[in-house]
Amino acid sequence: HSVVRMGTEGAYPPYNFINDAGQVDGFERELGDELCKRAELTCEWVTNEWDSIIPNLVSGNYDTIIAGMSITAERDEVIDFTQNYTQPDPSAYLVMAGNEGVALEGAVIAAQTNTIQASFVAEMGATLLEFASPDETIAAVRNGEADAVLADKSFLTPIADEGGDLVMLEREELIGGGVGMGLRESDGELKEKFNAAIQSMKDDGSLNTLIAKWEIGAAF
Amino acid sequence: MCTDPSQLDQFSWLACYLTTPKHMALYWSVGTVLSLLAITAPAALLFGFGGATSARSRITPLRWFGKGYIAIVRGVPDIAFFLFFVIALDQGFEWIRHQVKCPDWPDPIRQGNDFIVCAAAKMPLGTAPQWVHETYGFFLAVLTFAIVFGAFAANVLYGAMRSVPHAQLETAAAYGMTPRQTFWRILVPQMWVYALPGLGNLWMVLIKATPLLFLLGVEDIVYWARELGGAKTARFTDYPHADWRMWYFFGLLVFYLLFTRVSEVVLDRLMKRLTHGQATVGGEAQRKAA
Amino acid sequence: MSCWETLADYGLRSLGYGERLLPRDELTICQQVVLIGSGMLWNIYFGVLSVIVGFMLATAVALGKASQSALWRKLSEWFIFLFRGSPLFIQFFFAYFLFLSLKSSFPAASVFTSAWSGALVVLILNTAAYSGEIFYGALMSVPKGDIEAADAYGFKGWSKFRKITWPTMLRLAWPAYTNEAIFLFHATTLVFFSGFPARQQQGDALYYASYFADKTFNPFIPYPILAGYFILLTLIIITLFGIVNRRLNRHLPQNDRPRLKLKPRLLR
Amino acid sequence: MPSTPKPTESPVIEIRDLHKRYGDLEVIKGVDVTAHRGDVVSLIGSSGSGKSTLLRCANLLEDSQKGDILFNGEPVRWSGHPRRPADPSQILRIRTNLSMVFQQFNLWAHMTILQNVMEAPVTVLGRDRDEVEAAARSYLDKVGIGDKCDVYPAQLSGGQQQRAAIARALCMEPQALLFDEPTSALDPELEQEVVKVIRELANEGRTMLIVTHDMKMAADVSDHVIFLHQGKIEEEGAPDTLFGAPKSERLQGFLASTMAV
Amino acid sequence: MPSTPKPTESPVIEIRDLHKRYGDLEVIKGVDVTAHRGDVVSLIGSSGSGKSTLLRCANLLEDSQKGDILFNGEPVRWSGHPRRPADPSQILRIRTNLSMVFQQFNLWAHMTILQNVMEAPVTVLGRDRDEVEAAARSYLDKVGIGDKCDVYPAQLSGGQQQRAAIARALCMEPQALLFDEPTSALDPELEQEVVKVIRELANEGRTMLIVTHDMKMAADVSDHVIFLHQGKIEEEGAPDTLFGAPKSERLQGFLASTMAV
Ligand SMILES: Nc1ncnc2c1ncn2[C@@H]1O[C@H](COP(=O)(O)OP(=O)(O)OP(=O)(O)O)[C@@H](O)[C@H]1O
Ligand SMILES: Nc1ncnc2c1ncn2[C@@H]1O[C@H](COP(=O)(O)OP(=O)(O)OP(=O)(O)O)[C@@H](O)[C@H]1O
Ligand SMILES: [Mg+2]
Ligand SMILES: [Mg+2]
Repeated sequence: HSVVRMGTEGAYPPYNFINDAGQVDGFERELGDELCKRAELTCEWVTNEWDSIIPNLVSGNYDTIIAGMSITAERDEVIDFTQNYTQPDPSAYLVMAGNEGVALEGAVIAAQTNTIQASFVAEMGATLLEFASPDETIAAVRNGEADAVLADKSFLTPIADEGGDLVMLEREELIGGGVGMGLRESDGELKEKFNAAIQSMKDDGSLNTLIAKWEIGAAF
Repeated sequence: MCTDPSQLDQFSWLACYLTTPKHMALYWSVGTVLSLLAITAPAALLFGFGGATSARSRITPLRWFGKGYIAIVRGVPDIAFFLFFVIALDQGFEWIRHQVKCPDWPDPIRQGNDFIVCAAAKMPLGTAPQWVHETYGFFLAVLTFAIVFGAFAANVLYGAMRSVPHAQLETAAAYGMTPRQTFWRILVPQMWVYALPGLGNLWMVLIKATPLLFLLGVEDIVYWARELGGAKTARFTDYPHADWRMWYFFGLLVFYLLFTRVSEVVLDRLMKRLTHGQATVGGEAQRKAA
Repeated sequence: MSCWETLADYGLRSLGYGERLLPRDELTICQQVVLIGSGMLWNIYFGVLSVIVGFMLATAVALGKASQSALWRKLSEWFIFLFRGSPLFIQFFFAYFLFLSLKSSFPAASVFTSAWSGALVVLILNTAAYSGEIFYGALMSVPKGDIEAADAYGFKGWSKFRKITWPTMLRLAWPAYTNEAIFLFHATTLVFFSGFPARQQQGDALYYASYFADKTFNPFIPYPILAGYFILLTLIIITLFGIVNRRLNRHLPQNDRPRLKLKPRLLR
Repeated sequence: MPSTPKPTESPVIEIRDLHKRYGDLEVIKGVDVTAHRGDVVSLIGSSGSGKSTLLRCANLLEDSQKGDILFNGEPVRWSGHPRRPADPSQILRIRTNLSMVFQQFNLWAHMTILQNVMEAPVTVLGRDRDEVEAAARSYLDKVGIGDKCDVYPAQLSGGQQQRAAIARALCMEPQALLFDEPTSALDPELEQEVVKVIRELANEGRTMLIVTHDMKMAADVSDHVIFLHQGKIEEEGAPDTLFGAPKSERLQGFLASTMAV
Repeated sequence: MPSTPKPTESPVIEIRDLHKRYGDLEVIKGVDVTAHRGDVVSLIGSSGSGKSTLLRCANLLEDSQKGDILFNGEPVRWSGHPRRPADPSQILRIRTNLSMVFQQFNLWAHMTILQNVMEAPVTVLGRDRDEVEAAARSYLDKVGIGDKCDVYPAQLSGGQQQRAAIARALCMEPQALLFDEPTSALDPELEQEVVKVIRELANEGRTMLIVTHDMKMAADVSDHVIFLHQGKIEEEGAPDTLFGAPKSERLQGFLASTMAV
């Protein structure tokens, strides 16, 4: 590999987002750049829409996915993952202030279409309301279409921290695994390089520093 | 001067905000959309013309091809098409290049889920700079749009060709024009009057389809509007704000309406020229108004 | 689980009958075909209703645009301009917000925040604008001799339109209108894709297709299935509209018409 | 000649000093025409002299720029600039009493011949469908195409189309008729039939304006002949005097060719 | 009469036992027509008798079901069932030597009059554009509409359209011409002009088939007149004998009305 193309979504702060300068930024940007340095690779960032992020990887349009992607058994059948670089991130509920007492099982809960949270809500028996983007799920709670929204805790925390009308519930759900980099199954060599780099960051504590800096969750 | 937004007053805050590099990307994407349209429209018309002519060809396989193209591509919603066709198209190109450039490649191309061609066959090459990748993506998008909208254009042109009064073609035949001459000299010039409303509609639909560009991997205005409009917390930006998509979408609305208006004026002029002096209600209204 | 059972369990899943949960793992082709087909029910529901209502509205709009009265003309022109001039997803976006804010002042308006009614309204207005423009264009291409003869015989208003103008207008507009109807059915896929929220995982064909694409990470199965359904639907539309077209063109001499007997046309 | 104008009655059709232009081209330059009840007025003149235009103006299908048009003494009211007829209900009243046979026939292409003939009496005049059908069939028989009731215009020969157009006009049973070259596509035999029909109509008290290139027919059926030349009336009068002793040089020249053969 | 057929030369147009039906309606029931170089053959007959259809078959615009059509002795080759002309290049060769003036004129609506006239000579015959333009203008002058070069057909009066159609046919300078009622929309004066043109053309050696309702014109220009009745030739002969002493009862009746006036 002369150049390793890193595919990300660019719409999932704090993991990855587009900053004011129009560049990919966030926890994974810093992490990725550091990993490339340690593995002595030249890296290039590209953004791709979430829905087709895996098909484009296996088709060879970029070489890794580094997009806050939880390691799941389903995904692992199609692609390979490096070891996780975050602890599993719990999902949390966000409701209107004053509505903390809502009985979640009978409530209307918003989630982004085709996410692990959406399946979870469908299974727990609450009324699921699916929106195309995470912003809309938050808006749905604000305007009363939904009682609560279920999403990754690290995504909801900054919103709840704003101190506005929305508050986070105590209750959390452990749905996903930890997050890792996705690679083609035929690309074992690259996977080993990144695994080694991640391990070295875990070992010298620099990964924990990054996790703390971006408030991603628990440290290793 | 834009370094600390919290110190700025309303107006200069806005001035700074609207000139962040991220906004520049939004403005730049306007150009992307416009150039996509400028290239796609004639390409789709060409595909459509080819489709329509082959659909009425006397050579049977060609006719089947034309009719199959019109029926099948027209039958699939454009989103569904975009969601898998571009990847297929890209793989198709790489597969062909692979056959040509690396004929003695030992490994299979399909390994499980992976699609792997030799490095020399990659489109574009792995070493190519980012702009080549973007241009290639843009080219794929143009091609896909042209194939999809070409099918609709083919249908419109096919219908228009059949709307030309038979007597007009018969006369041409009587004057010894070959089918080819009749086609180019009588049918094609007369069909535009019948085709233009349909083509105009198609153009309007094409303009409105540009938000699908993101599905093809091209970052278009709608992508940037969504991105910029979404609620921003102070942690990730110097310019935090609530959900502003309303405003950005309103901007998009204005952009699309303006663009439509300009298109309408141009189409109107064209139609005026085409109906000039014709014995139709439109020609008559024009004459009475003069 | 046999494919028949799958059909029984998921055939009406999009309407909320049958299995409560979508299949999660070991997704079979059969499940994909059945569920995406189940989603088609929504596309058909949206398409058929908006074609019917939109047709009537479009006729009115075309007449409005051709009318002598400046008020009607301006109204129709602006209506057409607004709906033809903006992408459907922006219309969905604003309509949804509008319905939400209506809901807070008139609770009765709350039905419109659900897709089955709110998106339908948007689709009707959208197709009325596009078809209205097509009809207006056809209206302008009606041979002037026909109209003159009608004028000369004292036809006026509705009867002149109904008896003389309308049949010819329809005949001229029909190919383009067929296109528009197809576009409309295709546009129904946007309802849940970027418009209204899906409740209880009850969505249209594209909703289920992308559900499967997301679960299997393989776009090459669910989307072609979706495409197959839509090709079928489109062929049905083309056939139905073709029957009408033949009726509208029945007065043309035989050799102006497609020779159906010699070469059966399966495709158009 | 069947009927003489009664001076106490106002003329059915009266045109006073009519002017009409297409863009810069002035086509009618001040023409007066008067036709009383039962009158047959023929318009002759060379091609492009404005005959069809005059008929079309009389029927209010074209807007004229100057001059008056009166029906049964009632002037058409105008408004606006350029002027247009002001009162739609007046236009309608006039047109339902006035049927036209067009030079290009203008049959409605999407209706069968019978439907073409029945359409206006049923929808416009609101007459009983069965009665109208009987009448339509008898008119179609009268012009000799009773067997073509159920075919579409595109399947007829030129002469058959023209006869269908005549039947359509007759079936309205109007007060006045405007014929634009009603026999151009007909053979002499059928022409005689049409002449007979015109005479009958005049006897019934209907008023007719006929544009024709057939001088014999003009001489044969008219009470009054008008010779148009380049948008002006060059000469007019009773057919005997006009054809017998033409005064203007242009008319003499025009008629010479008829006699020459 | 200008020219007499030379028996050594094969006829320019020859039709033998032609049959044609539309669906169940048999329109031409075995007709023979022969026209040599410089011949003018007139077709008369009542409306709907199949005259236009015969011309259209002669031009191969309609497929006939039986019988032969020959040009300069060369028979049209047929193939298939129902039969159609087999050889496109033959059709083309025939048509470029054969111009037609249609009963409904059929001017191309999207071209100005001048373009209408120039189109075929330039594109089909490949003649020089400037030369053709000069010729076209002179033909348009000849039929008296030289001032209408740059307007569209819809802006012309009926007679002007007909003259444009005639000019278009003349400008091809073909071996043979088919005229379908070429003077139906023309006044007697212009009709005389057309008659003059036809005589000139005959003198130049061109062959003509003319459908007409004008018996005087038929008598005046033709070498041979054919009376069609219900798709069959009822009687034919030199104009003098045919008009002077018609044998068949049908023809006598047909001609009676011409004389009656
Ligand atoms: N396209 C058609 N389909 C069916 N019947 C037709 C068609 N064209 C003509 N006919 C019929 O064929 C017969 C002959 O028509 P044709 O046009 O040859 O008559 P014609 O002798 O030219 O009459 P005219 O003098 O009125 O022009 C008519 O009875 C007509 O109704
Ligand atoms: N729509 C039009 N636009 C411009 N000029 C027109 C239009 N219609 C007619 N004219 C012109 O007006 C003049 C008169 O036309 P009109 O049709 O009244 O003639 P006409 O006397 O009926 O002739 P014909 O005997 O040939 O039918 C002609 O010179 C014609 O070119
Ligand atoms: Mg005229
Ligand atoms: Mg004829």
